[in-house]
Amino acid sequence: MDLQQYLPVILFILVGIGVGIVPQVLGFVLGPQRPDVAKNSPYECGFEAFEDARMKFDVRYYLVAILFILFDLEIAFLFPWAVALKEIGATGFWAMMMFLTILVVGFVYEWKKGALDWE
Amino acid sequence: MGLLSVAIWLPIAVGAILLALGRDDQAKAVRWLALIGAIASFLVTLPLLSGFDSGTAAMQFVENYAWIERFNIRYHLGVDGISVWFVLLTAFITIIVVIAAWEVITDRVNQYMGAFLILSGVMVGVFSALDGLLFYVFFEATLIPMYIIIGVWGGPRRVYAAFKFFLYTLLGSLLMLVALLYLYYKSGGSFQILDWHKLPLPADVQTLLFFAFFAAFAVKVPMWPVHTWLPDAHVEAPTGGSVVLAAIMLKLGAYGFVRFSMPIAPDASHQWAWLIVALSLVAVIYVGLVALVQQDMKKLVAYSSIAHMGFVTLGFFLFSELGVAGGLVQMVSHGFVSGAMFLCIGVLYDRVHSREIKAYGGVVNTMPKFAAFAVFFAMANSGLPGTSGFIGEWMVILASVKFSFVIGLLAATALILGAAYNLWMVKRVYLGDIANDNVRSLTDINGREFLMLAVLAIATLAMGVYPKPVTDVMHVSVTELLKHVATSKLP
Amino acid sequence: MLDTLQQAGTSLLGPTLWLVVWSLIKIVVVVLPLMGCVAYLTLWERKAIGWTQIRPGPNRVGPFGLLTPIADAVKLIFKEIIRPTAANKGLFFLGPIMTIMPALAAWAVVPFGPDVALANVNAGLLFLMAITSLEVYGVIIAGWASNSKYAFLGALRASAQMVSYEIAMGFCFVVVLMVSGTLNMSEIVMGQGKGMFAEHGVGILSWNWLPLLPIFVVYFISGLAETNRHPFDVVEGESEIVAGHMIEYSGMSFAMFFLAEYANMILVSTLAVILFLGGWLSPFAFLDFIPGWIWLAIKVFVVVTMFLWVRATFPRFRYDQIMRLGWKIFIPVTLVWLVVVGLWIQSPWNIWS
Amino acid sequence: MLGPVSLGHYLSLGAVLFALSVIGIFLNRRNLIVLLMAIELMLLAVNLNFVAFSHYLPAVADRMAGQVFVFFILTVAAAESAIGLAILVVLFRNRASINVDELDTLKG
Amino acid sequence: MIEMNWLVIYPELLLLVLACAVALVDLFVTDPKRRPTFWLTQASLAVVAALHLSYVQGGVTAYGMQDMVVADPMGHLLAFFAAIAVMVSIAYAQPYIGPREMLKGEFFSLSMFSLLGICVMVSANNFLVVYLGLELMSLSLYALVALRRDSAVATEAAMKYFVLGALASGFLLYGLSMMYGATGTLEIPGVFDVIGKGEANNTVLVFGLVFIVAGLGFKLGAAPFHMWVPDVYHGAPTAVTLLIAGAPKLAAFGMTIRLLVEGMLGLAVDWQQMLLVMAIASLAIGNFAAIAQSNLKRMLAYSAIAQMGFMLLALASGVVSGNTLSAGNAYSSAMFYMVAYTLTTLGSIGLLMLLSREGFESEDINDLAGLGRRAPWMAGVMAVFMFSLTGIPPTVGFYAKLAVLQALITTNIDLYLWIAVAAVLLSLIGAFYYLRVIKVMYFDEPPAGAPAVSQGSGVSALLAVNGAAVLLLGILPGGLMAMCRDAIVKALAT
Repeated sequence: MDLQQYLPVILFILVGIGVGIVPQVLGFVLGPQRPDVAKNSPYECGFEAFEDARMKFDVRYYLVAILFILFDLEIAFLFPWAVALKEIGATGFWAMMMFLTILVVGFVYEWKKGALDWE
Repeated sequence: MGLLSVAIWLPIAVGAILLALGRDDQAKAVRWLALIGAIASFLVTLPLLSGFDSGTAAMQFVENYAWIERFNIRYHLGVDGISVWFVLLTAFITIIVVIAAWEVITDRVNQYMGAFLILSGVMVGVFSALDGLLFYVFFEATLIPMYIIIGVWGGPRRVYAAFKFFLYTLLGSLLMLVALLYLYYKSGGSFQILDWHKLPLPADVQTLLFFAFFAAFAVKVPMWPVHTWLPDAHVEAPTGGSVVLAAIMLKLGAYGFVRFSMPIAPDASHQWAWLIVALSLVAVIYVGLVALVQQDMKKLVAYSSIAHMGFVTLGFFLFSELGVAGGLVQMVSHGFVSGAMFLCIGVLYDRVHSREIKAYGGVVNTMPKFAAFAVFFAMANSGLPGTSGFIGEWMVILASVKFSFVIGLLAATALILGAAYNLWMVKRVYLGDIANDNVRSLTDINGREFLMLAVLAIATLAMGVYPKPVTDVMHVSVTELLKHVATSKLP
Repeated sequence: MLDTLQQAGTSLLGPTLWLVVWSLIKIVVVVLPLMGCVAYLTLWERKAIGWTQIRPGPNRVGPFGLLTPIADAVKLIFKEIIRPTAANKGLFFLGPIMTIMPALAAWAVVPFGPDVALANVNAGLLFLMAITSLEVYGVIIAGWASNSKYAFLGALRASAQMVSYEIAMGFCFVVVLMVSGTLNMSEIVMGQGKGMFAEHGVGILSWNWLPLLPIFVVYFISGLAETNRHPFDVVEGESEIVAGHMIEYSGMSFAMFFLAEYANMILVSTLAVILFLGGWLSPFAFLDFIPGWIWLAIKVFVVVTMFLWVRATFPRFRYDQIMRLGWKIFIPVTLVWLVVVGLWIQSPWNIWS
Repeated sequence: MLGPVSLGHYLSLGAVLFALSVIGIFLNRRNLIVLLMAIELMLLAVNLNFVAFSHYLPAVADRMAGQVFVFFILTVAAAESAIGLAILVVLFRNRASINVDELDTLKG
Repeated sequence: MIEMNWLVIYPELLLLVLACAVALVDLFVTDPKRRPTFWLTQASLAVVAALHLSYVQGGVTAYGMQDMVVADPMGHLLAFFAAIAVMVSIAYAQPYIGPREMLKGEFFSLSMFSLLGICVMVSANNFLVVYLGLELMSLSLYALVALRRDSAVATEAAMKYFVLGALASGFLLYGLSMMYGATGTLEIPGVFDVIGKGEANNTVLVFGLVFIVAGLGFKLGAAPFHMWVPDVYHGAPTAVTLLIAGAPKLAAFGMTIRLLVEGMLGLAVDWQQMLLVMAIASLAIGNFAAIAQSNLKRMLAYSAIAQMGFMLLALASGVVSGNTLSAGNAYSSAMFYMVAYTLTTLGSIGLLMLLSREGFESEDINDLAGLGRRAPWMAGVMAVFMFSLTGIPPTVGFYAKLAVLQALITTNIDLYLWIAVAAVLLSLIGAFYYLRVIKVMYFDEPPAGAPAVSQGSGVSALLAVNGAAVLLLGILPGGLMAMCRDAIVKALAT
């Protein structure tokens, strides 16, 4: 396995992080630093923030997160299958169709249960 | 279906029907059905005796079918000269119990009657099982109805007594189960008791087996010092429960010694006979003394039962025909007598609701018929010649004198002690002046009570005057047993 | 010339170190123009929208306003970076980094021509998916670290939207993979150069966009949503939650988010070009003389301009409409097309053998 | 520097991760989310083992099986965390707390 | 072409399709009582059970799905019993879940999916399949426990179950990875071969084995891995407790056989010791802790721990000094024990549900007070279950204990003999708390104003049948024993 090809990838990630850090540091160095209480308080349309911002939020966001995990994994399964589709032939295709059928059953179930409705 | 099967399953079936269908508002029908069932079950057992061939030690009325093939467990029934008596006794006592409960039990009659009928069938099963596991199944199954009987219809401390009864006896029998399974393994996959009798076993194994069986049977008999459940159970149990407990259930233990311990581990039996004899003597003397100081009539009879059962085990482990036969006769006799004693107490209790000796005095004045019976049974209990109690005790004492004078002497003290506590009780309860208003308002026994006491009295007398049929039937089997026990089984 | 440079470098630094240095050089060669593109994309956006709305757009700094991006950058550098008292300082700093890093690092596997890529890895598309998924972290971290309700809600909305459309996008990738049979980006492009039409000189009809038209459409729209562009920009909807998860940021920190958004836009466009529009291939055989990278640039420019066009044209979606579109329309459509393509490949009329 | 990376290194890393996650589950008394993360970590440790084994096993062995297993573990891990999160949410709605120490209604 | 042999997994496929169908059909059911769902579920389960039974009678061992799956009588028999157990559980649960906001389609479909997991698990021929089946079952059960979303206790129980269950899976997986590393294969027969040849590194094997046994211990609920059992039994809605206490035990048994016996019989010396320790610990902890409980569900949980301990004794006595002659005997005894236990436990928990009413959970032992008077039938049935759990003849529980003790004694090793004695004594302690239930039912007076127990419904009829089965199998256990024996022998033969 030729892992050398991945060296630029790693480097690029590091460079990306660098690109994230350097301008911010530059901003700190070059920009003015005149903090005051009003400026440093959280933005709240001009009101004083009267409670912690880490509040309860709609459970639907959790639902989306959970559904995402599952569907994303289905995709992770589909990836190698799709790549190898031409080699594994009809058997492979139909096996995945069974898999997808079950996925669709789940999908229909969610749909009917209203998990996909936002309001 | 053989005779024995009918004797087992008929009462169980009737009992099950009573449990399933009976309701409290049909108490009358329930009672009659129970009585019919009990009598029918008893009638079924009569041909066992009439058709019995007392010339052979082999098992008779044998039924032998495969039951659980996986473990080669068989539905194997049969009786010999020893067990046939207990089958009859069981069926007989059940009738008495049903009659005794006739008016007394008003609460959940169907369950009460059902439990007793089922218990009766199961106990017949214990006496006639020839398959070790079948024996165990019946042996354990007796616990369930008795537990319920004590717990539901018992006295104030019934829960304690029921638990104690159950756990004590379960402990012993579980150890026996281990022994049975070991024998099964040793015999190459057979649960047949008769096969086990032929099985050669090394000494240490015999000892272990002997003690495993001892754990089960000694508790059941009960022998000193594992007897403590019995007074509690007796005191708390309803009259019928006490009767069955004393008359039959204790015999299960003694029967176990004859059927299992002695023939399967003869060498160990000889080796440890001194222990049994010693414990039996303790039971006879010490427990006799304890009985002397009891204030509660039921407790007194309970302790006297322990003392009498001590005679039985003593007789068995002298390994003489006289001793063994004496023990067996004592067992049968005790079945009548102790049952009758408890019935007498029940009669009083039903009227006064007290079992304290102090609560009575001069009962003879108000209940002359009853007092006659009561005094008679007390005499029988103390071994008065002419009653069945005398025969058994006499045979055992004779055997022990033959064996060793000291033992004989000690055993004989039981007669004195027995006379003492029985007569003293008679004096305090029945004789003398009327002690209080309770006694004054007593009414004499009615026809039903008279009937059951009379039947028992006749049986006691008959056996006391002419015990020969009993011993005749036993004779061959006992000889065979002793012959077997005398041969060493060391490989 | 490159060869001599290579040799000199190897002898000077040793093979391992030189490889690192050489890669860094290549990365810089990619990153700098990219930054330039991003900068001028902002200008182009303002101009394009201006023209759409029949106004001149920025025209003060430099000729035609051409120096506006430079001026913007200089201004941002000298702005104060506010760090809210309630914020979680470390995460607050990390947020922009996590946003810009994936937007850049994804370019490592993008091919600019046949085998012209920083890393021509065999799992290119997989890497792309993985690295772009990290984008969500930047959003979430920024929103959480700010400790402000607007930022928090904005982050939640943004992440929910992004992950929702990521699924549709993932299915699109899968379909492309089915027909190309490889995860290597270069080979995906090459695969589009074959086929009946390509042999007759009209390669444009052999590209994936035609047989996979629904997928292409879904991909493009998902791309809009993934980059939080109009009409899917509720996360920073001014009227509701102001600037969304970026609300507490200022100066260069804020610029990072902006950079990332535009870099992502270009990335998504480039991907669209590579996956569906034949990458560096020329649409007609007679135009083959034009170099591949120019074709790539043209195509990317066209797609990016479509992003702007969409922004200029459509009103903003409501949030529930966005989620419905993603889950209830795109996923079923892609699933169905996935099956159709699968059957197509199994059938005798398979055009990708 | 450290010599070539061997199977032992991978296994040690796997063991360390596994131990960390077990410790995380048993010693963490504060946050249920950490618990869920520890579980994920545990599965990852196992994955590492499988991948390492499948790489270093001799050719006669079924080397592909390990990697396939990893794939399935990943999927199951996702399903597991989905369920775990869902349970966490309902628990939080009932208790308004995800403190491990406060899960003490069931005792006796 | 790859040999798939679909016929082998035909029942599982059918179950899958039907489970999906139930999940989908329920979406369109408008009946608030969910009768169509209920009956469809029951019919499906009946079909699946019948199918499994027919395979059992076929008595053939077949491999399929590239040898990933084995269809032998043992697997089918366990699956059959599991299907019946789930059927019975659902039937008991039907009136209970209605007033408790649990009468949703999920209850049915999740039950079916957990059954599917069980079926997959017991017919696995590959570590991977074992794991997948296990997770399918466990995940469904986690969700079921949390099905009552407004109950703080239930959700807490769900969380505990989830965390400890996942931990158990992690342990199991870690062990499996070590096995894979040592043997180079995931196929159970392959592992068996490699261990048999002695080519594998023994240290790695035993190291992995420790983790596998620990994981199995968790799933079986044996001490010292039993912590979850009382909390989950107690906290879960009773209907779900029933589902957890029934079929999954069979599955855990099947998994143990597949992994330890079919895969690692060569390491029997090692794992038998571990099982023995676990068994004795379970017996001791389960029995002693149960005495102190006043909550009936909790008591049954500790009782379950103790019962598992007893079952493990049989599993630990299969290989005697390197000789596998008695293995069939030992393992079939364990299997019989499991089946008997499941049958009994289904009834006892089912009865609790019947006694519960809307807004009232019959959980405390004292809630049963005077049941013998209030509902003689129910009390009688419960008494039968309690006697069976104690191991008193003539109930099936006795033969279960008998079979296990017999397996122990047949080894004829002194240690095992004494362990048999110890086990017997510990189960005597168990008798105490079972008897207490009967005492409360029969000896105690019903509390003033105790409501009448609804009788005459289909559920009480089913309970009576369940009780009758416990009794009837107590009188004639031969058939079931033979079935178990046959199944195990055939499983071992391959």
